[in-house]
Amino acid sequence: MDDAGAKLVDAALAALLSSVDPHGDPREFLGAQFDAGLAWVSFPVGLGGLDISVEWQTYVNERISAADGPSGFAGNPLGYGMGGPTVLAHGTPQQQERLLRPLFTGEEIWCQLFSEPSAGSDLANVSTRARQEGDEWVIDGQKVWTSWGHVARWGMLLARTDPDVPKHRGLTYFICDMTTPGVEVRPLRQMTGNAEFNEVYFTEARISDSMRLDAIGAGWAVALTTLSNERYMLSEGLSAEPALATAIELWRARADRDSPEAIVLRDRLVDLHVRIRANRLTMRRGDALRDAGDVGPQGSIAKLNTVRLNQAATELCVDLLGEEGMLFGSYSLADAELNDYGYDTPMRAYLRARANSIEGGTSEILHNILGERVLGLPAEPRVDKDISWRVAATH
Amino acid sequence: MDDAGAKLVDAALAALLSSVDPHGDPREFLGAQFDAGLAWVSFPVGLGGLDISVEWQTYVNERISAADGPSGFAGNPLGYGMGGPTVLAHGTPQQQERLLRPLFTGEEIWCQLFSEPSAGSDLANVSTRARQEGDEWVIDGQKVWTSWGHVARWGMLLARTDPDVPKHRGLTYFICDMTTPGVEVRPLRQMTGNAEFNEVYFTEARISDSMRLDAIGAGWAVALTTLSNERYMLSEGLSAEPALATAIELWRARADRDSPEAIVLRDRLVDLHVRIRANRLTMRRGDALRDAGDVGPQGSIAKLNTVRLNQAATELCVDLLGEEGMLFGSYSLADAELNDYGYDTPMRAYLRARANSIEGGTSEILHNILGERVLGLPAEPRVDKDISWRVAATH
Amino acid sequence: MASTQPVLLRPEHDELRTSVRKFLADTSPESAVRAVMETATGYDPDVWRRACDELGLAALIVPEQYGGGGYSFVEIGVVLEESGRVLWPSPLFATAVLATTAILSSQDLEAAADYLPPIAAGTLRATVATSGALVATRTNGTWQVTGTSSYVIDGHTAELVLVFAETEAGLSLFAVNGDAAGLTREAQSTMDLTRKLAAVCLEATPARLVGTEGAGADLLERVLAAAAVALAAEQVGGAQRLLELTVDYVKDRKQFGRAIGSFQAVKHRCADMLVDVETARAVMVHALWSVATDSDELAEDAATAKVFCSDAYLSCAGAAIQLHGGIGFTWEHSAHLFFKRAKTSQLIFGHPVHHRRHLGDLLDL
Amino acid sequence: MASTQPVLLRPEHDELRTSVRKFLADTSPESAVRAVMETATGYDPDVWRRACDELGLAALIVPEQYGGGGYSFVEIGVVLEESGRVLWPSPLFATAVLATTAILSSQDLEAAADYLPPIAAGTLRATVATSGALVATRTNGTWQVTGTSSYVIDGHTAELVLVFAETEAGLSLFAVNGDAAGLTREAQSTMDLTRKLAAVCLEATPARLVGTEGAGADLLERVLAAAAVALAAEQVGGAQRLLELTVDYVKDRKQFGRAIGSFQAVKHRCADMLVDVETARAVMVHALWSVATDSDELAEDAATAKVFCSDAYLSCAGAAIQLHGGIGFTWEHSAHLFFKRAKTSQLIFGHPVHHRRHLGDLLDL
Repeated sequence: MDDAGAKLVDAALAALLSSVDPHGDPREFLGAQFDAGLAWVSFPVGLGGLDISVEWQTYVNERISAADGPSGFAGNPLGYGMGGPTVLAHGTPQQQERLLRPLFTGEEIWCQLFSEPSAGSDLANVSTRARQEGDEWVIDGQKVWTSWGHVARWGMLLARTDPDVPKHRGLTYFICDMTTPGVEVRPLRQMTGNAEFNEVYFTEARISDSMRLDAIGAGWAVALTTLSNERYMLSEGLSAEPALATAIELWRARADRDSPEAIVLRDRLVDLHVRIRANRLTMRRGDALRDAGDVGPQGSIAKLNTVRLNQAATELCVDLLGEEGMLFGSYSLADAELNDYGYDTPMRAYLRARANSIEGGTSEILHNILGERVLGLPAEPRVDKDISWRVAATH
Repeated sequence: MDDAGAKLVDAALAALLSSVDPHGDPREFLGAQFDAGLAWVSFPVGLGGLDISVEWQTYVNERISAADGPSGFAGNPLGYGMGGPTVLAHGTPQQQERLLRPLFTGEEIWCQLFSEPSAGSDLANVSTRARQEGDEWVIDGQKVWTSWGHVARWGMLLARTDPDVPKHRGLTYFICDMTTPGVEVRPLRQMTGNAEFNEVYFTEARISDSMRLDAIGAGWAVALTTLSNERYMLSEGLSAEPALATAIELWRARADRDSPEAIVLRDRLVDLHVRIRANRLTMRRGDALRDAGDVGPQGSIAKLNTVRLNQAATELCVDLLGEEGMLFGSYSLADAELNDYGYDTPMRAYLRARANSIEGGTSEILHNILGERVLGLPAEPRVDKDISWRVAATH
Repeated sequence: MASTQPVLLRPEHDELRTSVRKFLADTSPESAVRAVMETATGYDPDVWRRACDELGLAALIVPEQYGGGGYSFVEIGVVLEESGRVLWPSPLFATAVLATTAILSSQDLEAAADYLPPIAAGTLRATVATSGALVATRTNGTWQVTGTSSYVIDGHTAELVLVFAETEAGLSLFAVNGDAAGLTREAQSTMDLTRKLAAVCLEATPARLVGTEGAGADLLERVLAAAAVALAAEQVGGAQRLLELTVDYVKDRKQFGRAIGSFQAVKHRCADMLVDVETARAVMVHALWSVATDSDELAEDAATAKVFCSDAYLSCAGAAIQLHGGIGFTWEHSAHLFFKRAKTSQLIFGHPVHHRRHLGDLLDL
Repeated sequence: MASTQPVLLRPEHDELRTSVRKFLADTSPESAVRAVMETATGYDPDVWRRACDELGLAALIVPEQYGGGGYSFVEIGVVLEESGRVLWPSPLFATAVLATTAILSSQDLEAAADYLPPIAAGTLRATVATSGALVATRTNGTWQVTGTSSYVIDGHTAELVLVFAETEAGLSLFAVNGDAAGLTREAQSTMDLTRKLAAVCLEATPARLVGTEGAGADLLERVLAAAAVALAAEQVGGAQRLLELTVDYVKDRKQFGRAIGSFQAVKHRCADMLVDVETARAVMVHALWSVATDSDELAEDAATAKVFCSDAYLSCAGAAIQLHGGIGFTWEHSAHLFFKRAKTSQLIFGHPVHHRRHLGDLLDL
């Protein structure tokens, strides 16, 4: 982080904060932040950036939140965290021009249209079809696990344009207007009773070829750009710390802290404290390595750790409550009634945590990634390699 | 278990115990027991049996041990448990005539010559060669993990007679005279310092074709007979009960039983007690089902449970000793100095238990067996199926 | 240590199992369970009536002289396994296990004569409140109980509530009518919608002493032991069902061109479910015989069953959700219904940590 | 909670690591380790001398005014990681970590001036006895210590033994010469042959008070904290080595026509080893800085390191044996040497159960 960067950033921040009121209309402020090149500082000038090292973004965010300014991430996390970088890496100047600013200001929320009922861990197996008709594409199929789908204007859509080549090669990536006729979003209720996710149905929905990202058949490469940003986002978003804090409160609230039962639970609690502290240090280590330009395996490692720890910590909370742990607020609760972490009781957090080891890459897939990409262990024999998707899907 | 059987058995037992002194020369007694058909009651008359249900054997053994008689199993477990049944199922009358009686009396101890450095979990991959020369076979190769090898007269040998067919089809089963020139037995020292096992080297060792068991190329089928008896034997032999008893003693011996540390260890101890009791009931259930003629998966389940439990129980013993757990008797200890369970200290038992999850089928293989044979889950894609062993082994 | 209790069921138990399974398949498919779990009462009166009339489930362990089937705890164990297998929401557990066991164990012949015949006939739904600190006082010959007990199974719908309250002679069992003065019941909103709990509040509520005054402590221990073993039967039934659902799914579900059940990560976890189920079954069947024969080791067997079967069921439920992937986390899929039952049945009547402590005491550790 | 201690080493540490690794590869290959571990003294005097002369390992954290390198605990952590990686049997841990830390922390300038220069020069091998109940009495000006302390690292060979003994003022640190009257040392036969332990018995043995009388309790806590963090560095070095050995083996070892590392059961267990190693490394590096800067959170960081790194090392060692199959259980293979170090370094200076209790107290739980 050099002085040149420091000068640029400080100047831009000063100008921004003096010209727009951080407490005013957030969209106006975010628009000005984009124009000042402080949206994604590593992006080119004119596209929300200053073309400087990404490390400066943390500093910018701290300064703005210190001034009570709004966050471009909070209201549109998938857009800011995944959509922006993907459009920058693979989009045309026109697409970047059209999409980035309203994405950052939150005028246009984004969602992700990758997973399907038959394309979960095997993401490249998507069967949603895109057929070209003149300068339009006609989409038919179904997507699932779409968070933000019910409020999104744009969806990052991975669709199959050529079923007759091996599955990774027949995919194309589109930016889909969620308001187009033929796109139907249905909420998907979870075991918590809440509906964070949606199913999205496409019936002859039409997308202009101008909203195709990168080449026809290049969809998998584009999707990998999106996914690499997803895993990083998740390890940031998912945390066992709130559950640990709750467990500590609940343990302190027990009247029988000297009983053998409580002493055994205390040992579990302290052990969790140790492992969560260890995981926190691992994440800090990963960030420090990344800042030093060395991307280690800490991201996937932290995801695996965090999943186990959050499931264990939320369970300990319920166990600390004993019989009271059998109670549950309501299964038909509006999300509005939930607290910052999205939970009203430790029991809801406990149930919600069951999905941690599935969402954003199952723990099984993460083990494969660590074993194969980090340790260099050989892959499983692949039975579907080099066969056309149509053949593989029907065998 | 019908009355006819009862009459037969009681008569034979009465005759045996009245004619031979159970406290006398064990070989003489065991010889008489064989001749009385009480060696393997389910075997044919004249071959150590009475041709009646195997369930009577337990009764016979109880009666004889009540009379302080010797055991045909104790001094030659592999021979009695695996060799006998294999010779009966696949041997010629001459072979049965020659081998069974001295096997049971313990005059001729048996060992197993299956595993090789490159044939562990993948047992059918044996590379020890047997080449036919006239009415003899010439053996070259190496076997490993051979317990009793240093004292055995006969070895159950699985050797490759045809390298040019798929691996399961090119194997032949021999009864190898361990005193033959060209057979060298070397003790194999373990991490405990003891040497329970041996390596066996074959250099142009010659076996008469009359000691071949079943047809040329039928070795794998014969080996399966041996193995089915091995798994049963192991689940009988291996037990976590001694370690649990030790752990209970060690916990009771602690002066600080009211300390938080001790209370936490006590919870671990009781949890082990619960799981070991549960495993004991599972084994009893397996036996009861077998007696009722229904062979369930309890054998493999008990092996998996017992392995985990013995490793956990022996570790708890060491943890209960605290710093004293850092000490170790001697790594150059004669087996004679060991107690009934083969251990002088909990630390030796702890180290020995590391092998439990490897010997007699690794826990990974047992999981495959339960998943595929019991639950009917599909096997892994097999890359070495239907290829000649020679090709598969060199690729 | 080497108990001689049986570890197998008898052939005749298969017939009982078959008829119960068929009855529940007809009357309580998952759609019906989901409908009933959304109701306030939490059971279907018609199905319960048929269960009593056609199969005599409420009467099973009631002695014949009280119009019951005179069967042992082993038989009701078989029924509970089937009811746990489909999460049957019904008065079975509270009425036919808890209340019936409490009344029988109290050795109060009058109470037995008054309460057991209607229970057997299915015309009286009862329950037992095992927690809370209640006090009973006698004023001119009649007992009055005051205090609150929470987490009472079917406590808001039971027509007869048996409670444990302290008298000068010690803990004692009392019977309280559902419509008694000063009795208020409040349904509690539960994680497991297929099993309703209520807080039962008594204010100088007239009650009838059941059994000997002061004999409540032993009675409570006996009821809790039976409850733990009955839960174990439900837990094994549920875990077995989860194993079947999961194995079917991973055989059918393809990813990367293979059934996911062919991947060791999935296959081995299924194998661990099998290990849990089969081991829990051995513990459970043995404990059923132990209750049926009033074994000396009943306390140990009950604690062992509560610890082992609770944990086994919960880990099977966790594995089932994981191996089903996202679909296993949805409301539409049945996995979460079992998961919630697994977790709550681990917590009710004492967490395994508590039972390990208790077992340690029994083992003189 | 949000500590600001660094979680990375510095570039210059790589140079130190490289030179130490090369030195140990030359002087302590596995064959040499196996030879030394069968000796009574348990170290190679020539190698130790070269380590002191060529690399100044004994002098590393000794301040320059005492002829030391004046480096921080972070640097010795790097050396310990390398020494743990090859299970180097040497006086390093007892002399350069335990004794040096005790003397430095005692702030006894005379003792420092007398003992640190020879320690730095490699001419004095020392250790600290942390356990046992010893008593010190002063008779006409000279102290005498009586009592026994067991499990003292290098206790049978150290030329200077620092012991903690009770005086009227409380626990205090004393220095005892290896040839002092009434001092007997007995080697204990250890599970881990690469680290020798001894019982040290003092009978009215003349001793020198080090630091302030009665200041021993804080001093002992400080020494134990440093010891726990130093162990963590060794543990991470050993676990990292086990991961490398195992990954190499499962890539090479074929069964069923495939490298066994391609099977998920093996691959995922290797991944879990990686998770353990990388997480333990973050904890360890952070704790090294915490010792080096005498952080307020040192006690918490040390307890966290002892619990986490001990367990991580042991599970890596267990996995390494399992994934090597039968060969991993043999005396010839190196896996068991690491396994024995892993288990004993989990037990020494307090089992994780003890450190969790202590940490709970620190966290006011």
